[in-house]
Amino acid sequence: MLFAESNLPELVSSDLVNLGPVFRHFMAETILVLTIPIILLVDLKVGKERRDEAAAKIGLLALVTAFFFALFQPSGSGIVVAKIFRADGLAQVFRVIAIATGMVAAVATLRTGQVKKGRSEFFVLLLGAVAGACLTAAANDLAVLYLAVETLSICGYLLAGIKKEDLAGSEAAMKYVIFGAVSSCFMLFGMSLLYGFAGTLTITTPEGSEIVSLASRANAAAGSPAYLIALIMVMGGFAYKVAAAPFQFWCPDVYEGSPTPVAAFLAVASKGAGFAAILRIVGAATGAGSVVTDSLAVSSEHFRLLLLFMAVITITLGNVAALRQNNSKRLLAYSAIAHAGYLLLGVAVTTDFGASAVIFYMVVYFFMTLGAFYLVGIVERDTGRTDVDAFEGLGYRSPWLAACMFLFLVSLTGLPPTAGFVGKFLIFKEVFAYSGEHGSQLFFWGGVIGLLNAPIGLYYYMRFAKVMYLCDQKRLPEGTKVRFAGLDKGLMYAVAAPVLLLGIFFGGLIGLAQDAARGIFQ
Amino acid sequence: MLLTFTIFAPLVGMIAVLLSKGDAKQIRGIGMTFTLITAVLCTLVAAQCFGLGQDEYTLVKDYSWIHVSSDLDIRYHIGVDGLSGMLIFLTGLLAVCAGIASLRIDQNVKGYWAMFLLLHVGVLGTFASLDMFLFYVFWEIMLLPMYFLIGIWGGPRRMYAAIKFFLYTLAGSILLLAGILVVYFTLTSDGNFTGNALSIVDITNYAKTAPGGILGSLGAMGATLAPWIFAGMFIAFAVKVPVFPFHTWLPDAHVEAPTPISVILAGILLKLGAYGMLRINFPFFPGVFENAAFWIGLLGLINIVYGAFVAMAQTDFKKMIAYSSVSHMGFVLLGFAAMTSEGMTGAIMQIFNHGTISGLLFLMVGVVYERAHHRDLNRFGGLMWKMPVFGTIASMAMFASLGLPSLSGFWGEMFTFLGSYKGGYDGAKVITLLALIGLVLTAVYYLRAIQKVLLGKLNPACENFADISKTELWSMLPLIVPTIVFGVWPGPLIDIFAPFVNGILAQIAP
Amino acid sequence: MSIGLYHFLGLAAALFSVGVIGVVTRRNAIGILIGVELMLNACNINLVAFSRFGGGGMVGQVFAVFVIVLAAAEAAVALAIILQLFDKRRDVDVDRARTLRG
Amino acid sequence: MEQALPAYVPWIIFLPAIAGLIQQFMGKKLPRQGDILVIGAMAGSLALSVAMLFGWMALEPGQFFHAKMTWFTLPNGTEFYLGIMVDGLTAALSIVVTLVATLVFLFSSAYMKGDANYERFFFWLSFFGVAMLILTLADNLLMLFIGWELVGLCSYKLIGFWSQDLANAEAAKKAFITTRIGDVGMMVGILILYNVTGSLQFDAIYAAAANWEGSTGLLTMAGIGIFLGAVGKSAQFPLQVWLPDAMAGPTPVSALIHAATMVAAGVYLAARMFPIFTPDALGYIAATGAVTAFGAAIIAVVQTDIKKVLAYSTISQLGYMMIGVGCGAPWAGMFHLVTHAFFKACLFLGSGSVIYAMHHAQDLKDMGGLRKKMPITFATFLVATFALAGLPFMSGFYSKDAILYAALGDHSYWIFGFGFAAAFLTAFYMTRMVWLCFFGEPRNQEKYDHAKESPWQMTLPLVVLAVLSIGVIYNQTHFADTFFRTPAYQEQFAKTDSNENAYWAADAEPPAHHDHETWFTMLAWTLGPAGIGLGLLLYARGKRNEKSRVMPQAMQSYAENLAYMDDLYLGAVVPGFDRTAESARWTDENIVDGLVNVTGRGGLLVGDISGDFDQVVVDGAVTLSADVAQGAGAVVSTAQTGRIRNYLAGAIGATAVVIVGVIFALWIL
Repeated sequence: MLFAESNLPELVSSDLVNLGPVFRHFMAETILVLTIPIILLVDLKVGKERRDEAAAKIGLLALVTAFFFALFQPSGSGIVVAKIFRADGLAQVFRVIAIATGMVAAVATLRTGQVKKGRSEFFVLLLGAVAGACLTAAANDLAVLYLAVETLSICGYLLAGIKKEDLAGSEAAMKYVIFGAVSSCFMLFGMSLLYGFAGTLTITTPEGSEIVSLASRANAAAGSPAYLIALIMVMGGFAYKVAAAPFQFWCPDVYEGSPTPVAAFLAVASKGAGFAAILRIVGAATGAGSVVTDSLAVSSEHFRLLLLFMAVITITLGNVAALRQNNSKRLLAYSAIAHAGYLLLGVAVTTDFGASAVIFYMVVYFFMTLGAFYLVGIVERDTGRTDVDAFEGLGYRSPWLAACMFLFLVSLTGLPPTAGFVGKFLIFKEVFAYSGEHGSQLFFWGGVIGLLNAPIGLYYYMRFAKVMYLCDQKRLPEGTKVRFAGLDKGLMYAVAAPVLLLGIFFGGLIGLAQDAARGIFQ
Repeated sequence: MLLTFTIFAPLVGMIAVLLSKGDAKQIRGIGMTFTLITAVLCTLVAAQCFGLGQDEYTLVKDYSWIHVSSDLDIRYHIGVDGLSGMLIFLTGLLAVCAGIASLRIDQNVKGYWAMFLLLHVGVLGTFASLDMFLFYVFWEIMLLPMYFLIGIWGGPRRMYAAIKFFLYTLAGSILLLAGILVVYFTLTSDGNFTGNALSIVDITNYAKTAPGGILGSLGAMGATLAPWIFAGMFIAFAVKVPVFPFHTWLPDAHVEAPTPISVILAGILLKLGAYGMLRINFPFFPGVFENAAFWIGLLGLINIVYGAFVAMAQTDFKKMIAYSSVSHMGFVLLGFAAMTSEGMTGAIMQIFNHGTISGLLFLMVGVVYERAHHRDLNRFGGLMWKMPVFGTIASMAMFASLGLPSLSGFWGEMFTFLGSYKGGYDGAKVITLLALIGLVLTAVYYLRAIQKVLLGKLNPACENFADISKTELWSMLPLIVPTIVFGVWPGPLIDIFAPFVNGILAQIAP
Repeated sequence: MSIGLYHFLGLAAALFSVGVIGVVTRRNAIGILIGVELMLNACNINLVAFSRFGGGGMVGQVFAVFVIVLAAAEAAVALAIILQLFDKRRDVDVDRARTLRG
Repeated sequence: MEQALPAYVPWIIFLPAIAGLIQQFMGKKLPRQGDILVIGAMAGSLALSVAMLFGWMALEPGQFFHAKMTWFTLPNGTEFYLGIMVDGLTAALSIVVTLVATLVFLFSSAYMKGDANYERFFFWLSFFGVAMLILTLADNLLMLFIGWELVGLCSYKLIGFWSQDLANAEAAKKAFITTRIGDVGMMVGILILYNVTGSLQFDAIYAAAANWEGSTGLLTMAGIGIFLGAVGKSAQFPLQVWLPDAMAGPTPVSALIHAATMVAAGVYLAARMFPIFTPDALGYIAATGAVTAFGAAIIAVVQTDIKKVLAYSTISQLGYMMIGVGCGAPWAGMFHLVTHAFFKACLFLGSGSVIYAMHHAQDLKDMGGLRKKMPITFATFLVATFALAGLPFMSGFYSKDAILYAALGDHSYWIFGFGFAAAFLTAFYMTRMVWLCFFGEPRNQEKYDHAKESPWQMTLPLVVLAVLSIGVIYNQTHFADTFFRTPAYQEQFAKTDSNENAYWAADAEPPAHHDHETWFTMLAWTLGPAGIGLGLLLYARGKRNEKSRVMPQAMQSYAENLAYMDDLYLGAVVPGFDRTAESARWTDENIVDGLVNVTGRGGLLVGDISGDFDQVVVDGAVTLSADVAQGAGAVVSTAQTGRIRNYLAGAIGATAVVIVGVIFALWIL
């Protein structure tokens, strides 16, 4: 008997009818979604000259409010809304990250004057994308997950090509959309198979004390290779979202082509959403909460190894490729790939601690990557260049900008006393711990290889430091002084402070991450 | 609190420097003040370290830093024993000398002093920390300031040297991190281990009793893993020491670095490697160490002879001295490998004395470079007659370095040999006898240097050289004094680390 | 013999493969999009088949409907973007658009 | 056994030490730049050591002074001591050292007058005195080694005292390094002994050697090792090359360090460590001594530089002493050390006085007929020469005779032969030199006219030393008796099969000199005169001068080329080392460093082409991993073709491979 016994889904169920819980737990998303038509209406009504800034105002307002709601709306590991959403810590964290990224991206766009006209369009797409990211993090049902991901993606495609006049932008968008379409097909096919095995679309449902997951629904069948293949295909889809090998190809091109703030958004928000979903799916598929049958144990073991290989390859690939880059956006793109690999390493461990490490790392990653991209954006604005050498002598021409950049880079490299180091420390701790407990040589060497990537990372990150500080101060280029003041400055300090502080006082965040991760795996 | 103050005094200084709006002069003042404060505190700390018991630490502070769970409990756990006390004293000593020598740096003064002070935070922290996480954090903190100090204030090929130094050391310390993590996870899942899996003290004690070493709980895998971890950690420290073949960053870094930084580099940073071996590498894996002793001894031999040969062929004064450091640090390894009281004593004495002497030598090179703006041994000559004081001190330093009795350099070599010949591993005797060649080679290149720089007719190019100034003399005095005092009376030096030696010997060679 | 689940699964797999091949071989952007449509429909067949034969219940078919809708939206966006590129480059050969690389 | 050390003994060291310190820091300000201070201090310790000598002689046989204090303690509790042990050896040597030193200091105060670094000179002199006395009085190998190295340093500094002239610096370097090579051997000995004994105290070592567990071979090795140290310091074959060059130093230095004391320290060491020498080791020592004694004597015959002649004669005499030690009669060796110290110092100072008179001309060709000009110098020189030539009733006669007899008694006849020939040659070349220098016609009239007798500070020492070269003042037979009463020696004597020493076992009367076999006595008596006679025969007629050939061609050229030793070292050994060093450097910069950054070089080339040098130099300077990475980086980024279809192919292909792999692995297998 291939299938679990059917439980007829009451799609139009009572608790979907009364939307109370939805609003209680999803105010942020609601606001974002509702703002979209408002912006469009305003765009129609307001005169040509004022519509852009009007859109900007409304959009930002919506994002900020949503951000605060996201921060304070209730959440708990048990909470399931209408069977299809979970308002647990995981959703909480990644939703906050997504919205914050949206805010920063919006500000960056305004400050760097990336999108001169058609701002309303931009904000509509941005809000849509943010909402999609939030829902991806919260989705507890394959269908909903697919819908959310697609929302995020489609908005993302358009954002990448938002500068219609720009050839590179259009090309980036084209690559993004085609690659995205194909890989989402893989994800969908995998989902359909999972649905076949589990007989339900629900990822995990807490039924009383214990949690029933896809895997447990599919219990006997979970051992079969087909189940594994389904998982692999789903992972393919998400690998595309988080830019992990072998679905990383689009990443450098798209980041380079699309406007810097958009690149930042893709690098942080949609990667975050992707990892939220990955954690849920992998958790459910490797049998969270269910009585793990031997067959399931076997297949999840295989899956774990696949993830490990995927992670190690991604890390190495990203780091190695970054060595040759001279365009800072491309370089950061490859570094983003490498970090996707580190995060996957944390996922591959498939324990709650691993998940917490991933969450911790994601938060840190949010700060440092966003900061780096933002500064690249500023330099691009004032020098019109995005190559690494555009930073030459900034250590002396605008020292505080350089200092922030340097901090981000050190953190990306993973040197103490920055948060980046703590993140890597936690992840590798889990990897080695796993290899120790399960006596897995593979995980040990995987960990070692991952660690040995650090010097490579150091090497290309330090290229920035080199051009910023180690240049010959006698003959600095007479480039326009890069303006670093006002909102930019404040924002960067706000982003830089945690990178340093979380490197020294990270206890609180670890605790938070562990709460958020509770129950993802067992 | 004394220890904490000592570690973070330079940090305060750094902040003060960064915040000060003053001109270069004032910044130098601030920086120097805090350097002196640090030095004084270091001396006080060292004073506390006499007459400790075996495996006993003093000035211990153990606060919870990050307590997430019993599983992850990172502590601010610091303390000193004789060894670290001695090295902290050395740090203070060299900080003063390097500080005084730094007064003449006039490019980007603010940044320089900030980095200079930050460097000392890292160094002192590493010597003081008893928690592996803390140790690693401080260990890495040292890298960045060093990178900038070489890279910004260095010579023509400074970027090359800086990045090379950085990459080598980081590559090494990554292996260290891997080791720390493996030890950590093993102990957390080890039932017999009661204590903090990050505490150096707890692990060291556990290593004494644990069946099959600290990785014993892993069973067969632990047995296979232990040598790897040991090797990894060893490489991490070997890069710093530096041990052949990981030494090639040293000459470049030295040649490019500004004088005071060379002093710190040779005087302290190299010692950190040796310190790490003594504090973490060997005590954690006594079993493995015993098997590895031969290879470590062999590496020591290679360092001594090979380093000396390469030094012999140098025409660049500074490079020659850099390679002489390679050669002299070989004695340290030789002494470690012996696993005898004499060997350990010799090695640790060598650690301290090489610190002072090489510091002195680099200051010497600095003095010459100041005046000649080149370091080509063949383009000097007869400085003895032009700069008698310099000549006297320089030749003293070199004779100290080639191990002339009554100067401190002698004891390290003497006891290293005495101990190494008694060495507990097969082939110890042969290795020791071969290492004796080093004595002659060292004499050869130093006497050549003396002859080329100090003796002979005064090179017309050096006509207008002034003898060393008061400042320069002051920057050397703190190093000259111990070189002579400990040369004549090594007693105090031995006393301060004697308990440590007994402790570690009880650990690795029971 | 009656047509069973496995026939549908086989058909879906075949269709998916065809789509994949199309995607990989086509130089023409439109061609690639068609390949994508094929793959999506393969997924739909799976969903419907499972919900018909398996205990999956209605949700599968509902999902399929969603997919169809999304496919349309996606196609629209994709076409828009490709047109945008076409305006500048005057061809739909995706391989010639390679200013971003390395 | 041990007697409490008289309180004044340490001051033998302290006095010159204090003087030296004062000299170092305020030498220039002192009256007469402090030479009085230094000389006075040394005279003081002379007085003290005389007192010490008598104090010690008053002891019972077999007793000696000893006092030690803990210097420092190793972690494992091993203690190292600062100690002073006074037995016959010490007493004898310290007398020699202090006496000769005092005289030489006095001599220098005139000889070095007006030198730019006059006060440095005296600083180093008194420093040398300190070091030498540490070496002499030490009661353990460590202190002895320290003194040993320090005298080496002083010799280095003093040979190179006039090192504005690089040749002198070279000589100094050569001396230091050559002796250092010997020290390596000494270290070997020390290591072996310490490893067995666990201490470096002499008494402990003697005890350990007396009842040696462990192989005799090891003990032999230790012995030879220690002896190698002596080979270096005492310029024995094959390390004798440095001593002739060392004559570059001021003549008083040659007299003090390179004739009387430091070079003799090697013999002292050999005598001091005598109890540990196995018969094999002793054989090696004797052989070395014999070869050196004879080989150097031949070379001395052809030297034309007055100091070089003396230098080679010193080497040869040191060889003699080694023969003594090696043939189981260290007392004979020491006896020769003492006598040699005096007459050789006298000769050197005499030559110094000549050189001084000749305005620093040292070559015999400028001399001749000086006896009229400088009578005192001449007279003393003559006396010392007789002593060295071994004329009866001169000191050298007794000591050499004792050594030769010991060799004979040891049944090592070829050694006896060598020593015998050497003695003959000695007499010959000394005559040659004296004649060419003082007799005959002046060969450089202009210099001759300016020559005049030296001031009293120079002649007084000459006289004193000349007096000490008169043999009858030594009661030779009791020398052994007096100076080797420490028990360790008696045991050793009992062991060695020298019938000369047989009596030590049952302490009978020491053998009197006259009961040598008559033929031996005859030989001894005629040896010196014969040599002198030959010398006169050849040179007195004034036909020959310093250039003329006096030996068969082979021998002559062998001698003129200094036994080819320098050619060997400077031609083969030194360049060999340099080449090794050079290749080591090359390896380090190209292989070792290269290994660690392979593409560093490649990157450099690219850099030159792209003109962006620095960028790529830094790019090149990456660790091995990052280097491979660089290559891989190129690969990966070329994989990033920018063609969307390649991307799709890559992604889908990879996934397909995995899926197929899974199917294959799980379903089919």
